[in-house]
Amino acid sequence: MLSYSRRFLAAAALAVLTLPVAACTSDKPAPSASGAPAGAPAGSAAPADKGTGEQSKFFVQADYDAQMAMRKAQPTGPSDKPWEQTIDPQLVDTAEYKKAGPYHLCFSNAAVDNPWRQVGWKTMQAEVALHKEITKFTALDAEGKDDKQISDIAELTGKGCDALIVSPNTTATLTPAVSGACPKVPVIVFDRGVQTDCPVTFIKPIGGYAFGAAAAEFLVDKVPAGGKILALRILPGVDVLETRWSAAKVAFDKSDLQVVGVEFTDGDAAKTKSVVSDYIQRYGKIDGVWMDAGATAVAAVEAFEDAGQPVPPINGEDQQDFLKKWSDAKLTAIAPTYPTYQWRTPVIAALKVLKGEQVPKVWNLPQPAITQENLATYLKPGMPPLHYALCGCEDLPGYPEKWGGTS
Amino acid sequence: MRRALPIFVVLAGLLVAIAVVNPYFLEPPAFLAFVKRAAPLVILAAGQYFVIVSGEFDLSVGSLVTAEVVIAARLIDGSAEATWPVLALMIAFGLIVGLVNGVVTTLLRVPSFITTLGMLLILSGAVFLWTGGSPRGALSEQFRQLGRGSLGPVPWSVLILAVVAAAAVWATRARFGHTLVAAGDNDRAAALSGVRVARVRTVAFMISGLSAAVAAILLGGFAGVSAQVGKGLEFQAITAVVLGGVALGGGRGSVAAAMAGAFTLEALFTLLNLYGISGALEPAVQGVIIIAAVALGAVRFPRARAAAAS
Amino acid sequence: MLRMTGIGKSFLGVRVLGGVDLEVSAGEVHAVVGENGAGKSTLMKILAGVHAPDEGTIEIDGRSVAFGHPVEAQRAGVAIIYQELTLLPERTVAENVFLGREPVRRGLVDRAAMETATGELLKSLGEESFGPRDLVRRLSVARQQVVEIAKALSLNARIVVMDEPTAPLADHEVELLYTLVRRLTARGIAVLYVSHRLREIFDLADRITVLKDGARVTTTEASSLDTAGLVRLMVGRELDSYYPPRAADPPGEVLLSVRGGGNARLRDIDLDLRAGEIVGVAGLQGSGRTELAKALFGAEPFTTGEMTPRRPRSVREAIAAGIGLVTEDRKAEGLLLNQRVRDNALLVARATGAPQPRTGVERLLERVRLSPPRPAQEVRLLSGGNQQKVVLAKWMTVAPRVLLFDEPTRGVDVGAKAAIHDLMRELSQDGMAILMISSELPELIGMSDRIVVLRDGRLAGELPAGSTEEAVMSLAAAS
Amino acid sequence: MTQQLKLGRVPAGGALLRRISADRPARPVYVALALLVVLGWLVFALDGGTFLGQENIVGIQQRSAALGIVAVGQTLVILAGSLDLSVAYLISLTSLVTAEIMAGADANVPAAVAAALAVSALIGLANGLIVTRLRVHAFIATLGVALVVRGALDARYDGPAGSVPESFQHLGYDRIGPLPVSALLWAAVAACAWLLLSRTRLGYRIYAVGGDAEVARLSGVRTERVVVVAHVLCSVCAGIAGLLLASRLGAGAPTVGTDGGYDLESIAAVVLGGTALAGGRGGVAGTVGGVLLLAVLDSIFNQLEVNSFAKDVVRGVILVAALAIYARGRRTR
Repeated sequence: MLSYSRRFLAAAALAVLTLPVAACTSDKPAPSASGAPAGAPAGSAAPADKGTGEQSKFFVQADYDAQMAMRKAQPTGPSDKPWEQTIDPQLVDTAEYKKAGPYHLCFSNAAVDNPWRQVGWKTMQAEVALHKEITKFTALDAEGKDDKQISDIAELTGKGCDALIVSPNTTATLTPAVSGACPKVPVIVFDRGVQTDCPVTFIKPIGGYAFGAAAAEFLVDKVPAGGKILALRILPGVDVLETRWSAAKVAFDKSDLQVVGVEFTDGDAAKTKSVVSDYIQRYGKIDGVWMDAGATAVAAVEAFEDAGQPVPPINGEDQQDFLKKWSDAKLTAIAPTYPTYQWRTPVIAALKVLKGEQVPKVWNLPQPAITQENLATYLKPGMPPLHYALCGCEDLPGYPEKWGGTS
Repeated sequence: MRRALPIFVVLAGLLVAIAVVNPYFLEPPAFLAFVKRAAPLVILAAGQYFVIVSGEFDLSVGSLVTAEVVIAARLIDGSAEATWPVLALMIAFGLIVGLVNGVVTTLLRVPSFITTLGMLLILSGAVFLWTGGSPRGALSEQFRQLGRGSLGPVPWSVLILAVVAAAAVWATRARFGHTLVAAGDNDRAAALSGVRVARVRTVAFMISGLSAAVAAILLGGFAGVSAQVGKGLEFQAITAVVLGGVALGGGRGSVAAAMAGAFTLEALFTLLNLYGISGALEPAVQGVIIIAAVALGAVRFPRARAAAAS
Repeated sequence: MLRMTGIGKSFLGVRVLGGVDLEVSAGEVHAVVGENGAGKSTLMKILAGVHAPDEGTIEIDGRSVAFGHPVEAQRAGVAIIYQELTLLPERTVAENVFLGREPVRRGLVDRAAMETATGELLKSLGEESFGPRDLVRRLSVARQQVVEIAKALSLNARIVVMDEPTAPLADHEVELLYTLVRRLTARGIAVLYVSHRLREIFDLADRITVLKDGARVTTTEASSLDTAGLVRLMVGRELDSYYPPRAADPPGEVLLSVRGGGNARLRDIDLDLRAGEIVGVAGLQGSGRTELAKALFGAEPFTTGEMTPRRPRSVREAIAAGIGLVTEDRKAEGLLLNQRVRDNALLVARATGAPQPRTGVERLLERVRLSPPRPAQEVRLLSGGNQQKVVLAKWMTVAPRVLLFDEPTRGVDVGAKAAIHDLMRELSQDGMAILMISSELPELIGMSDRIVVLRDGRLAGELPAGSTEEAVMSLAAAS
Repeated sequence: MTQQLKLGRVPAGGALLRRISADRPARPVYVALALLVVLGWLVFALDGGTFLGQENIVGIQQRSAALGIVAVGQTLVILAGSLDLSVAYLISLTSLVTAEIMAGADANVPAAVAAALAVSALIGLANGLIVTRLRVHAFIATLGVALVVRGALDARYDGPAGSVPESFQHLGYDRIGPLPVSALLWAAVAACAWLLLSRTRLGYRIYAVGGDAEVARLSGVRTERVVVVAHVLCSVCAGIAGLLLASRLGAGAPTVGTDGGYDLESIAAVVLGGTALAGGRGGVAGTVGGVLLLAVLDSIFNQLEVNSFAKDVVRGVILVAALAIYARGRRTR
């Protein structure tokens, strides 16, 4: 009995091995001109033990330094339209892509499975609607599946798009698909990058290091020396989140604060609240909370309230529920952002490319942090609790109803 | 009861192990906090028990919890007056979802694994279609109190859990409980003895839906609106019930043991956390323990085929 | 040909068999009889390799064998045909016949060879109404049994064990089975025949081995025994009479009455059931006996005709009207095997919301003569006779006025059978109306106050108490 | 066939459902697939696309290959009366094993393929042994193994790792005319499974064990071994899917399996194809139809740019409706 099954396994294996030889057509492009793999991780010798653990293998010193510099740099472009601003641009010529309208834009979206992407996606659709010269906009949602996004990109390149916008689900795994699309259509990548420089432009806010550093520096500033810090992270292994933590680690290692715990919350509010409650119980008092994303910040704040303790300095993100809590409970807080207005930029960039205008090779968008001073401007009553304040969508048609708010 | 004993021993062992690391654990405030945290899962396990003992599965409770919280947030929208009507509506919605699961399973004869898998997809899709992708609105303070606040030193959720547990035990001892177990053991024999099999099974699904609604009230109250509040709860609830020695396939096990299974699972999470088992290894340890617990149960109580000589 | 010596076996410390000897020679039909728990099934399962004996030896043709698995017994030429058919309904006849031993050519199953061989086997058994490619679930029970026997033949079995083979068969099908058995013995195959039906044993067996309490009482020529003698050997005492005496009083008021009852399987049923009366139902398999019970009980309701009490459209309506049904297949339809005796006994009362018996379940269990009357015991652990008594208790909690029995003593040992018969008579004398379906004519004739005969879903006639088996058969089988 | 008609008491009128679903469990799904293709053609025509164009046909195949391979494996365990909820994590694991061992070098390809298949076979063995020897219900057993694999993934990997050489990516990207290699691989796996089920002893025994384990045992089938082998084969299929995905992605990814929802979706595809969840009835042909049905549906959704929430609703409704129709077809027999 076993021998038969083994025979079939062998047959299957043979099929696997021989088929590629017989293949005669390939949808996969020639090897991309230059793979731009992540630079070697800079070994950072941890000074004293601050409870922050090993530095992430995602940490790249050069990128870190670049982002730290960008935080201080002055963006160029209209200051009331941060999504059109850019920091330190190195412009590239796009004349080769110039063509007359009307245009058919295509978009391969990684997913719309969280509020950040929801807000961004609505913003992008509204941006598209602003431009009469875009007569057709085809978007495919990969539902968080790398494999589907690879197929989606392949499908879109065959649909006669004039430009292809890609928001990759993961960096490494989408690289072959994007480099496959580049020769056929101008590609614009945003949010996460890919490991090839074939896209015409790559749009991103300053980045994760800037986010993590902003929050950590705030805590270093506000929490008295020796204070106990609890760091809450969503998941390990997600590049954009790893960079946030690794920058925070650098800041904490240099400080005189003690990080008593680094916990993963899966982005689950109940789990966040439980973790924070456990720490309050165990240490009696926590002097500061650092978070790599704001989605569960309110739950963390509530854990202190429920324990009958004052809320220590904390960071969140630009979601309305946190901003409201901040304002109502008069927190000592900061909200670094990863602005959703970046979803407007790819459309603008695509049109620039198609009109032959220059665009930055890497389009760094400013990445403001919400502080006590400007909190009021970002607090928008009537918007849903999980709405992101930095959507840059207030001037778009359909606001606020389209984003779930009431005027 | 014989069959249910091991889980109580395991639970007691785990609680002692926690107390060794954290001596405060068995003092009232810390212990009540533990019970409060466990309450939603225990309630879900109680609901799931009724479905499993009747011979079915309910995979839809996780997405039902999410849907309930999202619906509540949108309808309440922070208004105190809306709280109580919306609470009533949530309960009704849970019952209706259970009713649909039950009717599709019993009258249309779709295996419940598939019925409730379909319901899982439908609920998670439909609720976000309705809210446009992510939760809207906000829960009111009154609503939040049920999951967050307490009556004197005792959290509301602990009180609610006590009521649910009492009701669940009562239901299994009542006629309904006996006929449900009968339907789970041998539905043809039950039907030929006058049991309305389709009806009791449907009621079991409705109880499961109701428990999901109550769990949603507690979870939403505890931690606020979230799009993933119910994620994975269906598997946890089924695991808890099975851990309690309730046989998948129906006909055997007690609701008290199922609830003890949920407490055990929660205690296990707490213990792993306390012993600093890294976040990464946690699922692995959990997986091994669940298999081991069920395997031990199976070894001790072999699924003897009808041994009667003929 | 087969010699089993000193076979012993214990389960969980309980000795089921001890020092049993059995010798079977080629071409003989050797009956193995005994009460439930006598160890017949265990002995057969040891022979078939399902259980390993704790002690003793098995020799086939003088060579000692030890079976660790049924397949080893098969290879040694032992085939067993179980009481519950062991076929896969979703597979074809050929696939079932060769299950576990499919012929293989160049690594693949040789379907053609398999189907040809199956076809030939069926032909040799005189079966032409179906072919090797038919799905088993489309065949009747009797035809499925033919498949089982074909399977045994395909194994080149030299010893065929038949465990209660006639239990699911109607009388004319029993004749078919007799023919099959004779064809087997004519080929020199030894048939080990396990049955509760003594008549079949005398019809078929050359020799009889009697087991009692896990030990062999005797092995003897069938011709040297009569029924009473055999029963005496089995139970170790002489039963005064097989059947309790009939009531002296004339039957009372009509408790159930049907006029022109019909549905998809029944037509023009006219029937009255009176208090204090046991009405027997005879008929061949497929004549609508079980369907009649299920129609009266609302499980497969009448769609036409008048009935008093009002024609039940569901089981619950029937129960509410005071009708109960002791089903044919008690494991599949009568009992909750994993539940306690108590929960089974209270099932109907709980399901219908009827008050639970004030006297308590224990009294009830004593009344049905459950031995020992332990309400906390799980039903699956009981013997067939005790299980049937639990089914009876289940109905007695709600005190029905009409109780329908479908094969009440199938697979029940002689002692329990008598107890059930006594109980039926007792209930009848207490004023209950009883309808009894049985394939066993002596039982039917012995118990019934009158017998209605069904044929092709209609009433073929009615016979008074004390009619002969021939009279019943001629009504049932007339064309 | 003639025999069957004679015996099968087919009621003269109606019973169309019965006739299409009675003895050929795969038939209804192909009827539905045909209807859906017509619908797709219409939708595309009205929406200005070409449904039967090469792009779309290739797209449908590419999108369904990985799920298809997993679903074929899932068919084997379901037919054997079991279930495998661990495939999603296993796919992630094998994609990583493949990519890490290959490390971008052609020379490592055979070793990597062998290792990935060995790892998956091992996991399948674990599943099978837990189900049979420890007598843990497959639902819990494979859920537990899934958690263990997840723990291993979480502990060892944080993000995509390894890399696959160009040569191996041919598997994921090349095609012969309109037939992608990945789809051919799927077809090959399905064909092997079909042959296994319909023409080998093992296949017959899988049906027997799933149909009635006790009957199979009494007929001399070593039921436990059959269940274990079915689990091993299912896991190997998941491993092959992991290879395919590694080739598509160019690297291994710890979330590729779970993101794809391959566990529940493969079960859905199997039952859509008419295989009974309880085992013993159905086959690979139905599963292939079920996977294609889901893929064509996806393609229509893509063309209409339906958002993912509406897709979930439609999928849920189709799943339940299909099973209700099957149940009805079986009942009116």
